[in-house]
Amino acid sequence: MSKVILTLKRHISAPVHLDTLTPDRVCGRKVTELANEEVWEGNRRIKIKTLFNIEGNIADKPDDIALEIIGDLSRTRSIGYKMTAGTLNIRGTGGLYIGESMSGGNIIVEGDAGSWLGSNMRGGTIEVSGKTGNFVGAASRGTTKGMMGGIITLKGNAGNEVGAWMNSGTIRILGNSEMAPGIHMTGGTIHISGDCSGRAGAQMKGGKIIISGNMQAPLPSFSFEEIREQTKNEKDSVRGPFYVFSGDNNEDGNGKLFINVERNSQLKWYEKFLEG
Amino acid sequence: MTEETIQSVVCTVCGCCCDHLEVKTKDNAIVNVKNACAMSTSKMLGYMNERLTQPKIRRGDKLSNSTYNQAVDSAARILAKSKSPLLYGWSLTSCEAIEVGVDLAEETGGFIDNTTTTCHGPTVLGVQEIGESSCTLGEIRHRADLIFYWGANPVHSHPLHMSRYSVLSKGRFRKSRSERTLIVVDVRKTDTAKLADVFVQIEPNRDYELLSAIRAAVRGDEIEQDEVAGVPVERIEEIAEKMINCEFGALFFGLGLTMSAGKSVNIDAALSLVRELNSKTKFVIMPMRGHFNVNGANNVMTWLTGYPYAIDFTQGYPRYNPGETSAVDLLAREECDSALVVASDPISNFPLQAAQNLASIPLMTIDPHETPTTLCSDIVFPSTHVGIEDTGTVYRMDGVVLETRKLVDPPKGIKSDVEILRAILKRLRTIRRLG
Amino acid sequence: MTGIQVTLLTGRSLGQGRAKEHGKLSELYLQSVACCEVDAEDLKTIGVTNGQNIRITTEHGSVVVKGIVPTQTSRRGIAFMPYSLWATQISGSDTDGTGMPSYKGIPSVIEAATEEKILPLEELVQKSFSRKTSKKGRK
Amino acid sequence: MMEKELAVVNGLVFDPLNRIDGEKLDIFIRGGKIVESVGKKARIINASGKTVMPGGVDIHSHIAGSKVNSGRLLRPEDHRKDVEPRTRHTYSGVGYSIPSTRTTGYRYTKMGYTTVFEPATPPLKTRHTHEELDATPIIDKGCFPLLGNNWFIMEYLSSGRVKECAAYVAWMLKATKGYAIKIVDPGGVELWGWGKFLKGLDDPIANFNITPREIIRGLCKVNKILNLPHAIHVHTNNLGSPGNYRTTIETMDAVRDLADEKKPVIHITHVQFTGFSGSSWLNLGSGAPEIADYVNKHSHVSVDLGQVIFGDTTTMTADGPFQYFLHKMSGNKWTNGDVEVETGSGIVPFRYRRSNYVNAVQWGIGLELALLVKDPWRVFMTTDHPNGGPFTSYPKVIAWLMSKKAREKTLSKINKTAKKRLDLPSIEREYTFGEISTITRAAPAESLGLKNKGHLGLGADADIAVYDIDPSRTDPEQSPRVLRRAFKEASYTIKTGKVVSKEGQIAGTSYGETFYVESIVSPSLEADLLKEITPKFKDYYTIEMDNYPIAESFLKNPSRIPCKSEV
Repeated sequence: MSKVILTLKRHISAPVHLDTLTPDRVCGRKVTELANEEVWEGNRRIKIKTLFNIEGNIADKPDDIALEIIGDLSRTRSIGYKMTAGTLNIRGTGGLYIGESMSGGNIIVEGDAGSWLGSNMRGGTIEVSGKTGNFVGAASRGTTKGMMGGIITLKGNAGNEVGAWMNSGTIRILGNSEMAPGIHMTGGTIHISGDCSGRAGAQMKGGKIIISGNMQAPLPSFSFEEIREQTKNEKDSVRGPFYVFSGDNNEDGNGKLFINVERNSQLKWYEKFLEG
Repeated sequence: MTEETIQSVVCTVCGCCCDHLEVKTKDNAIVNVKNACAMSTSKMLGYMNERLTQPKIRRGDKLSNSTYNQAVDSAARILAKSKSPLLYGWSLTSCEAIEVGVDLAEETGGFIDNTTTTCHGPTVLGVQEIGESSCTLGEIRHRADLIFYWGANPVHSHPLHMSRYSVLSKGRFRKSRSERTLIVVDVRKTDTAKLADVFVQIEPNRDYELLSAIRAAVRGDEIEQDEVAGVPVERIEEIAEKMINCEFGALFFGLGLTMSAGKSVNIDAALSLVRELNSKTKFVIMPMRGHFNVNGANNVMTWLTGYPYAIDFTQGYPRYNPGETSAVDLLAREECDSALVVASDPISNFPLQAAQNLASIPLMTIDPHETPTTLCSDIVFPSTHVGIEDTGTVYRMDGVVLETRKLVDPPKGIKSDVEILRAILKRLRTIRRLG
Repeated sequence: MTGIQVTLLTGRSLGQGRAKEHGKLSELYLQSVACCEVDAEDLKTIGVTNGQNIRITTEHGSVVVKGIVPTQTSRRGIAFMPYSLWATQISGSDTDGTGMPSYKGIPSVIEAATEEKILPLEELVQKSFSRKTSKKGRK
Repeated sequence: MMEKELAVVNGLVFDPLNRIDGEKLDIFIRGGKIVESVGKKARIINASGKTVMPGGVDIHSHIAGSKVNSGRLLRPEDHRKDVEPRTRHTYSGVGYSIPSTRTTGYRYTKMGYTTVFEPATPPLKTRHTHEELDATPIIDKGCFPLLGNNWFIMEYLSSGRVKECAAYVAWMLKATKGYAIKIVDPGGVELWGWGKFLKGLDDPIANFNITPREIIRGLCKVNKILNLPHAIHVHTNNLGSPGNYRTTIETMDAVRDLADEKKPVIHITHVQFTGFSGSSWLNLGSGAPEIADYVNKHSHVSVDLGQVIFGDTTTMTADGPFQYFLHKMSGNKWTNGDVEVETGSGIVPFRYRRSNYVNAVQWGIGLELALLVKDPWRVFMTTDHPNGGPFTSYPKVIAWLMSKKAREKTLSKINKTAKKRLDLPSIEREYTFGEISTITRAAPAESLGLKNKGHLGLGADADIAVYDIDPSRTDPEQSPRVLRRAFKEASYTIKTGKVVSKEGQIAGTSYGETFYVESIVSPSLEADLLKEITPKFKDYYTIEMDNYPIAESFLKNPSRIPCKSEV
């Protein structure tokens, strides 16, 4: 196992694209080679060493590499792009598109992360300790397949449209979610431990959304089915009880929406549909 | 003393681009305007107010007079130095100017965005997911028997829209108001709502819920809730009936939909509803574009780069992702190191934090008038008025293209946006060549 | 006198549309846009009569404008401001990843400000963008 | 700055219009034209062992206008996978199936194409089309106004006023700076204005008391009256529905009696899409043999292929109802754009799959047509870009036409049932270099009546493509890959006497001409016309009549082609 630590040594004032910083792309190289590699800062090509102090050594196999990037990276883009193996640890504030299109390996963000985290993700795991922006595990503009595999765990709150066009895989949000998680989703599972601002599963065709916290109301295009004591998120079971809705009927959807019973007394009236 | 009356003048205020104005000029000044709305008249008669008369460059705390050559040179030098410049505005100028603007953005390796970003940007994002069943305004005038204004208040924002193109117009198959039904959906009973056959007052930020409820009703699905967004389900079902049973329906929507919670998601729902309706009848949808050439800005940028706004040239080819590459986000994240504003007033229009960042970087502005943005600029270029002092191509909200007319000469020595932008581009290329 | 919670909408008004064409430094513009339409009942609750000044505060900022009873019927709890520099003083820059800030449906508090004055455009620019006068890292 | 003199020497020249079929010849250029000889100082391009052809002429490719741009706007995902960074000599841009305007010009140039026609422009929005054509570098171009659902025209023809109709069309072509009469789903698009569908050639069009057949015949007569250089350019009714090959044959036959000796009077475009036999998607078959048979027996018709290319593309036509149908069938996103008084349009992204029965049959229909139509002067190579596939796939089509082996390779990968139902496997014919030069240059140029295009005779425009392939040494049958590589990227592309690209490197951004026709009708007739349409115009359109016509000065490099009408 080899560890490479990149520590940001100056303020970033323009978008910096770090899509080449993944274990698979740096493996087998000397640290000096990596240091002299060029990336975009705004419209300029700059050497990585002008941004970061680099220490450690680089193994030959991606799986053996642990990349650690430290600093305020909020103006960076695409760290972990198309990553296939190894681990990548971001300490500080992560930027946009962390782990976009990744298919393997692990990314850990110790801090906040920007929007489009894990967009088009195919496999691997991403974990964020702080809060995350919008479009987690979403699809790129115009496409209809977002996250297609892997596991994303957000320990803090998440923004809007988590899992937009999600096709498979798992997203866990331990905090709250803003509007429209699982919009257009066709498969996979989203579990929100906290509250959701609304519109969960908007235009969803398939897949499963579990809300253990509060959500004012499901969309009018969802129909109430039953109350269930518990459900599953992948293997591990999630305790309810839950109001179970199916939808989005507007898309002939057979997605499932689970909303915690105890935390949502305002939905009690749905129980009238249970009689008879 | 020379008097002239000019017919079929194209108005350059809102997205209606009315082209039936009659303008009387006398000694190179506009003295009278016919057929125009209040906004248009105000512009036609007030276009000389608060004009910038000379290029200015900031020295210390003050903007002091300069020349076009000096201003062009300083601007080109700032752009040449910039790692991440933002070129913003474009919806109040001609397509000819916008084309030069895109080349300038590519040459500088910067970002170029137009005012779509803060008006119908979400509409574009919705269209890119769903598509759009639309048409030119004449189709609606001739055929529509059911017309919606949703989150739009044309009486105030597009004063002649109803009489020229929609509910109050006379078409081949719809002769009078009585042959059309007008439904207005808004959070307030606006002056437009007062003219409606049906007014639906909706709770703020609940448009998506109402749209999906109507779609469910159109599909004949049962809605379990008794009311949605403050509207009783019976009412929703009535509306759905009207939509299904019309011969030709048209849904116009405004910023009430694009700016409310959900933004692009609301548009997504509206586009999906209208698409759904086409399996039952004929239905079209159209955004009420605000500025007279914002649609032109979208079109020019699209044919040159593939994308209608929020374009990133920093890596030498067009990238696009509103939310990342759009003006307000770039400024809010403090990612730009200079800005060129053309025919727009972002200091007034952008939220405080974004505007403050804009004011804190080298700011260059091309505009006919003094505005808060010119007050905050380091370099100011006075320019001519397209459609008054200069010709130029503009795109109506439905994509119909018009060539505006030159009515009077510009103030002496004042250059057009095209001339100024070409000069900056030329100077920039020279600076680059000399390295 | 304490304030009340309202939902703030900003948007186009004919007056604003006309005045912006007339000139943004003009008195007409100030009169047409440095104002906020509030339901008559709500105005009464905060102890303001039609035409007196009110302060609007959101999580993004605070501004003083004239409180007026709308010509276009409103309803309680909803306030409307024409697009303008005064309105953007209290709107936020978060676009939810769409590029579009939230100009409508902003939770705000309105309160009486009958003693405070409305900043005219140039003063407001000075106040909000004074950093301009000392652009660091340049010249 | 045009190079003074140029000589392309020792190339093997294929110039069908001048009956030159692979002879080793030198070609001399001065002032952008082909000349007898040049001086000593002329720049020499050694083309020995290479193939020399006139610059390619594309008679039907959707490259500019409101519909194309709506397609670009609709598909960020299409651009993202295919970007063109800027270079010292070129602007940046994007592909893939709907390239930005500059990329379009550059990519055609690299392939050795120098003239391209946008075949469907809504007259009311043609200002937009010209703006995009003017932003498309290097190539010459032109556009065909959509006139098959126009209210004025339907009214003139339903009351039998062909002469007045001709005057109106002449005015239209002048007002829009258009080149030919385009007819799309005649009458059907007007019905689509009400969300309704039209079936047969003799269905009456609601509110207009006319049938598609009458519209086609009427405009065919108008075309002859005005002596327009190209025939009526027709996208038939029922496009994309099983059994529509009959509609295609009926449409061709509807104007048989209007035939004239000189040249075809009707052009059926992207005939693949209207060459379906069978009664449903399940028993869909190829109507190519029947259509080819009719074309072989009747000289009044020409066709172009609309060849399908397997892969992702963006379909876009003025045929609103068809595009809606395609959206329902595919579930893909859909944009519709009806245009008052005149026409409509629709856009749907689409992926043609080898494994898909219908798509595989479509692929076969295009090639069968090309191979079964005997006279290469009346069948032109197109993919109806981007409807069948992007124009950048032309080299593939050339390889399929020239090499049975290439066809068999693809046949072995397509849907098995489709393969069984197609005649294609049993067709032996292989196109020669001369025939390829015919269907990609000479014939389309002749069909468009472009006297100085599509050949290398004295006085012709010096638009030349030099391809790195030696017909005397390569057996096309055996080497499809060599063919594809050669035609993908010309060694040299010369436009009006200037080398504009060399081995895929674009020399710079210049702009070609835009052709439009002006058929002059008698002043009195035109005066009467204006008197009649002026008041109607106000009722019909939402813009003023003064603002409708496009001034010649609006175009970057207009090139007027006058013709004398008979009225």
